[in-house]
Amino acid sequence: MSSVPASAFLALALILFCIGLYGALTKRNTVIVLISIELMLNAVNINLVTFSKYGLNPSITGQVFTLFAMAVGAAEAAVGLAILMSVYRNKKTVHIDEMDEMKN
Amino acid sequence: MNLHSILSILVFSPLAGIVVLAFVPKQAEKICKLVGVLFTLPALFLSLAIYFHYLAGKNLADFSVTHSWIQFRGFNVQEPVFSVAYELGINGFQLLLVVLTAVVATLSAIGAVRFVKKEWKGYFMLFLLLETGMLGVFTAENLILFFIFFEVTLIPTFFLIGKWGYFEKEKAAFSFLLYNGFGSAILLIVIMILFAKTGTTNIEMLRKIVADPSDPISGSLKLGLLISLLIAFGVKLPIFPLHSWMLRVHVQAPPSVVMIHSGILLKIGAYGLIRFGMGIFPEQFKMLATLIAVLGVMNLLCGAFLAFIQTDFKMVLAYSSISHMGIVLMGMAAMNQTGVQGAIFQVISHGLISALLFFIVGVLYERTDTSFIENLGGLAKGMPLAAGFLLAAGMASLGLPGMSGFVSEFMAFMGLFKTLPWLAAVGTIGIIMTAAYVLRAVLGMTFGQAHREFTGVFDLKGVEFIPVLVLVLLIVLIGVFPSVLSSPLHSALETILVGLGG
Amino acid sequence: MTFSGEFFASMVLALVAIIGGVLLLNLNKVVHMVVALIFTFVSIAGIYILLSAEFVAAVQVLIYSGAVTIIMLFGIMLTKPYDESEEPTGKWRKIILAIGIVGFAFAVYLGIYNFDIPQVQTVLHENNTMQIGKAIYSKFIIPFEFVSVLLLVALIGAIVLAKREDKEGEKE
Amino acid sequence: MENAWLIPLFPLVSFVILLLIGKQLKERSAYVGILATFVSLVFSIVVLFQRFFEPTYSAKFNWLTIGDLHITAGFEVNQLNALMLFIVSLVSFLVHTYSKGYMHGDERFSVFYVYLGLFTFAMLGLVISPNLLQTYIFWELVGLGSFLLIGFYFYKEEAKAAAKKAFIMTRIGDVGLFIGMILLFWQTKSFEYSEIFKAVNAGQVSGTMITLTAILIFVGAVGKSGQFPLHSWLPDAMEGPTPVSALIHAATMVAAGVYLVAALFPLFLASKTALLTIAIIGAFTAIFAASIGLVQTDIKRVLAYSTVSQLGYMMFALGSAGYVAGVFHLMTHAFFKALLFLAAGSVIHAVGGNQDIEKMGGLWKKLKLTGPLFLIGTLAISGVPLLSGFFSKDEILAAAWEGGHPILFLLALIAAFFTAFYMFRLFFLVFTGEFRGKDEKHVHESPGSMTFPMIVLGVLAIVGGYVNTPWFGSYLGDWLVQGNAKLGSGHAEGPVWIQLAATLFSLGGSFFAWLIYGKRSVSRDWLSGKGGILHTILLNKYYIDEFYQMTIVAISKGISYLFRFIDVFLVEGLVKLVTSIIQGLGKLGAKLQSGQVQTYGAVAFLGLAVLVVIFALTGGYLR
Repeated sequence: MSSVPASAFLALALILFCIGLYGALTKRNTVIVLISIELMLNAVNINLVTFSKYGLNPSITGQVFTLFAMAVGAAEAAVGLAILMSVYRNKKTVHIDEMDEMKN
Repeated sequence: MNLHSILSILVFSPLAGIVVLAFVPKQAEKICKLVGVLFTLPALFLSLAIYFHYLAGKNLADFSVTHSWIQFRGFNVQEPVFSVAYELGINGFQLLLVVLTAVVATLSAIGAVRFVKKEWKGYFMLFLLLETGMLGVFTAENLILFFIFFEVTLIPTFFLIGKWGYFEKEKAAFSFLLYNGFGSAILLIVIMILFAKTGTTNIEMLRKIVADPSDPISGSLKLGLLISLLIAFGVKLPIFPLHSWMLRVHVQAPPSVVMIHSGILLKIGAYGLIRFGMGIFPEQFKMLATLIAVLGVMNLLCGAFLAFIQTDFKMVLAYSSISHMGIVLMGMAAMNQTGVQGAIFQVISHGLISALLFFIVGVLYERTDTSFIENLGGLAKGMPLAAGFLLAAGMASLGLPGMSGFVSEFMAFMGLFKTLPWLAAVGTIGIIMTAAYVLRAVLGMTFGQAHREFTGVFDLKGVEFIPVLVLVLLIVLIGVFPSVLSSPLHSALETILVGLGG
Repeated sequence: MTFSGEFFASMVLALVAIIGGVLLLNLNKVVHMVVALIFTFVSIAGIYILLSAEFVAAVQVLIYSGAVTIIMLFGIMLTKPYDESEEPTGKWRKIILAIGIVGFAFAVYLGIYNFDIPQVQTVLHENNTMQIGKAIYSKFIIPFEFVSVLLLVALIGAIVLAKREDKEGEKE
Repeated sequence: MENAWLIPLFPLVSFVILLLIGKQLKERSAYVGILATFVSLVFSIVVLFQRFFEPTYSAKFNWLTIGDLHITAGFEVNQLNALMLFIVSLVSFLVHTYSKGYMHGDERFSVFYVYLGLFTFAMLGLVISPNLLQTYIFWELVGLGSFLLIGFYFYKEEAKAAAKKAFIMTRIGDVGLFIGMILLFWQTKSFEYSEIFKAVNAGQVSGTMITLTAILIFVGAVGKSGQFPLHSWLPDAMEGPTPVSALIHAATMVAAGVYLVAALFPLFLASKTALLTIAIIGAFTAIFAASIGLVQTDIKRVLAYSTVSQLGYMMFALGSAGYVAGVFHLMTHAFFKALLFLAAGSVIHAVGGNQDIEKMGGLWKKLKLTGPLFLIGTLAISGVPLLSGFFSKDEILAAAWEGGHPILFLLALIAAFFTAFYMFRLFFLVFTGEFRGKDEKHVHESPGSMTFPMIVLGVLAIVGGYVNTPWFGSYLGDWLVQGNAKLGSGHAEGPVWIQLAATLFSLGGSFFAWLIYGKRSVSRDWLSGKGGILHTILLNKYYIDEFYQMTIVAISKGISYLFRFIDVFLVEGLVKLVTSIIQGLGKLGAKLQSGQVQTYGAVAFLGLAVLVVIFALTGGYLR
């Protein structure tokens, strides 16, 4: 039995998620925004793993899911950066507030 | 042929024309026109056939048709089933409007042969769709079906105005769509509330349910629904502050479309108010009668006074339509048989008269490229026949006895004089103003010295005579023998007025 | 609650992860931020071990601390001639967002606070990798294949996107 | 009499035929029109004679059904109708004949006959109508005929304006009739004259209602008969061809107002106020129009004001309860005024279209036939003894004396003086002295088709009065009131001095005119010099037209512009407001669509956060 309560891990995940969220919504540098999103993904992964151990029906599924999420996250990071590169080539900027091609 | 299928054939026969047109090459101008005109004829013949059947003593109820169509219910199995049936039917009032529609549509198609200068294929396809919509509106026995047909009339009209109109056609088309969309949105809300509260959209059933003392709708809700209907159909009619879209349409749309628009589409407003407003909510209608009468007098006077100072003949006609619709409202507000019959007469008579006037305007515009009164002075010299018919139409419009306008005006006023004499007396100023503006416009265009030389101006000829003569003859026929209209109306009016208790 | 090594370890790891996150937000230089991020990722891997997920922890170190961080560094290097992250976005937005996030956190924390599920003895830590392998190749075989397809698509997509279009320009 | 309904149909047939093939017939159209009206005339004479010996005949059928209300149409031949049928068909036949010569050479010759046919049909229909609604229908149709014929020379701006004015001014009156008719209907539940009288006599209608409806109906008559204040269209209507003036604006249509009052006389009798109103308006119009007629220089306008004045006389007679006097004068007036107009037309024809009497003169020698006929008409209208006008005018004055309005009686006498004066002024200026126009050589007598109707009318203008005289018996009067004692006696008994006074006044007027214009012993400037301002006022017709222009026309224009202001600024403004609000909202929305992905995310998240917090605080998932 573990001496650490599940809530502690969940709280950690929450804090990390909030930090990531704040970063994603306030930072101007697109790279940092992407990093923040990775952070949020990680926070979610912590939750998944926590529930895989402390959940109502503990099972390995949570960990498998974490792996999938990681795969997706990695893919996302790669594609995101590729898009960033492409944008940067065209607009010479990485500032997210200057990327307003969707305007109007 | 089975009597029950006649109405469906009548309503959907123009669609066959669309199918045929689809196979006609775009450039084949003559064929497009021919097909377009030809496929308005089945509806015309069928509607006339029904009319003569009726005169021969057949029961109109034999023509009604019902098929189950849509059914649904909530998640809970115990909830009642909501069903919408495909129901077409016809009574005397609807019959007259169907005949009017068929006649004006055919004549407008003939007019289009002359007035439409491009893309005949598209024009006639939209036009036939529009005709189906109009016929459907007047035969639907079910609010949902009515609404669908109502919307079917909107879309083709939008394109017909927007594509084949004059200089500001896009603007006119958009304001047409916006106002009417607004109106039909309100209409839809009313229909949905009625549907949800009563579980049916059949007009007869609704009338019975609402008339039943234990009906599920509270009095204030009914009043609200009626006011909403008044606004929804008031946009269409149009009632005075809601009219500005209609001016633009009348000025910008091509003449053949205005014939339809002014002749029939506006009448949907009056039809709706009489059939649904007065038919379903008689009690509440009674409460609003004075308001409606005031609105009617407002319409009559504002339209007449505004028509008096217009410089464009089309604008004069547009305001005159507003003015004449005021008479419809006044007749309705009278809430007695005389007034309501007058209102219906006015609906039909104005349909014919405005179709005639706009046809002539179209002819004049085609020849002279202008519809400004000032520019047209002295036309009687170059185009005596057109001028003569214009004068005849103007006389019909100002309510000269012996023509249809008088009978309707007379009855509407007579009805209102019984219930609200003072308001009616104020309204009579409108009669004088009508004479003033009609004469000012018509004489300004035809009499006097020709202000400028028109090159290539020639009088009415060929196919143009058909609409003009048919319309003039119908107008005179109704004026001289009003019973051609009043006898079919008799029983239809009885049912409406039963609810009014008198 | 006993002051066990497990508890201590988890506290330290959590603290490092949070500090890393906070530093991520507050450091000025982007490269420094990435370093802070590595701290966070590694300590999260530690947390995974505490949660009897050794394989996941290993993957975390490999993918996040390794691959993703490197990609990010490349991204920073390729895009950023200047280093400082400049004047950040509006003050008010930050404040409002902070309030919103705190509120959100509070609401979620209420749920966490009330999280009270009896612990069940698990066998996750025994042959963890084998369990995962069995699950993936039996129960989750189809999602797994999808993930491989996804990775392939991402790979190609990233190449296509990032590829310079100069050549096409030269041709024309 | 059963076939009296055919009488209006002949002109209708002529109208339809000429409308369809008039272009091909050209001037032969005249024969169609003349034949049709001649048949009508024959029928009318037959009906008139039958009516002497048979009772009133009427027939009707259902015209329009409104619920339980059955509105009927039909026809009726009573004394008044029969007489009117005769007058109308006679004058109209004569005018049809006359026009053949007068309109010769006009390119719209057949159109003229089309209009004449329409008018004759409507007028004959009007006089056999047994109910108010039908009367109203034909009432408007004669208005249409009049309008068309006034505007016959459509290319002339004056004709256009005159036609418009005629239509609109009579329409103002018609609306009165319209309202009165409907109000009366709801009171009596019928448009039938007989039913209305029954209801009125039975006291089913309240007194105020009777007065109100009677006055409203009288307003209709005022419009049609050119009574003050709706008189000014009638002189302007002289823009039409002269035969039209004779037919419509002298003999028939304008008399329709008088006819209407006569036809509804029992209704008017039931209200003292209404009668008094009629009498006052009639007497005032008589003297008012006569005074204007004193100074006009257009031959047709003088006659037009004379017509207005004479119509005022008739109204005055009816208003004084002199039913017979009014109808009698209506008849004699139809003869001599039509004669005068036709003669005037002949004069105009002779001098080549000129209508200014200052440019005529000395025509007596040239126009051997027209001159004496014009003199007969002048004598008749002036009330010189032994001609028809004398008897009818005398009848009116006697009725007025009986009716007991001494002031109005005096007015009528003065009007008689004026009448004699201006008519002789006209006669002397046109026919005596030297020719003052150009082109004297071209002056010629009119062709036979024009002189024949004048001769017929001339004879009638002399003998027409003998059907109802104080000396030989009042046949007409007795016949008219036969079977209806309420209409009053067949003959108004007045003291002998009235006859003498009337004769004196009219002879005085004639003599005075002779002094000035015939013998020229008094300078022509005597009047205009003395009463310079008065003369100007009269010449400008009391500035009534200008007054209307400045008030009614200006007011309705003003209202129109007010409405336009409302329409453009308020309604459109409101619409603009609504659209701009919606557009503003749209713009706001577009602004929010800044393309800032981050902002989108922030807003979306904040929304979520708010929801979650609310959810948490309300206890959502904790429950």
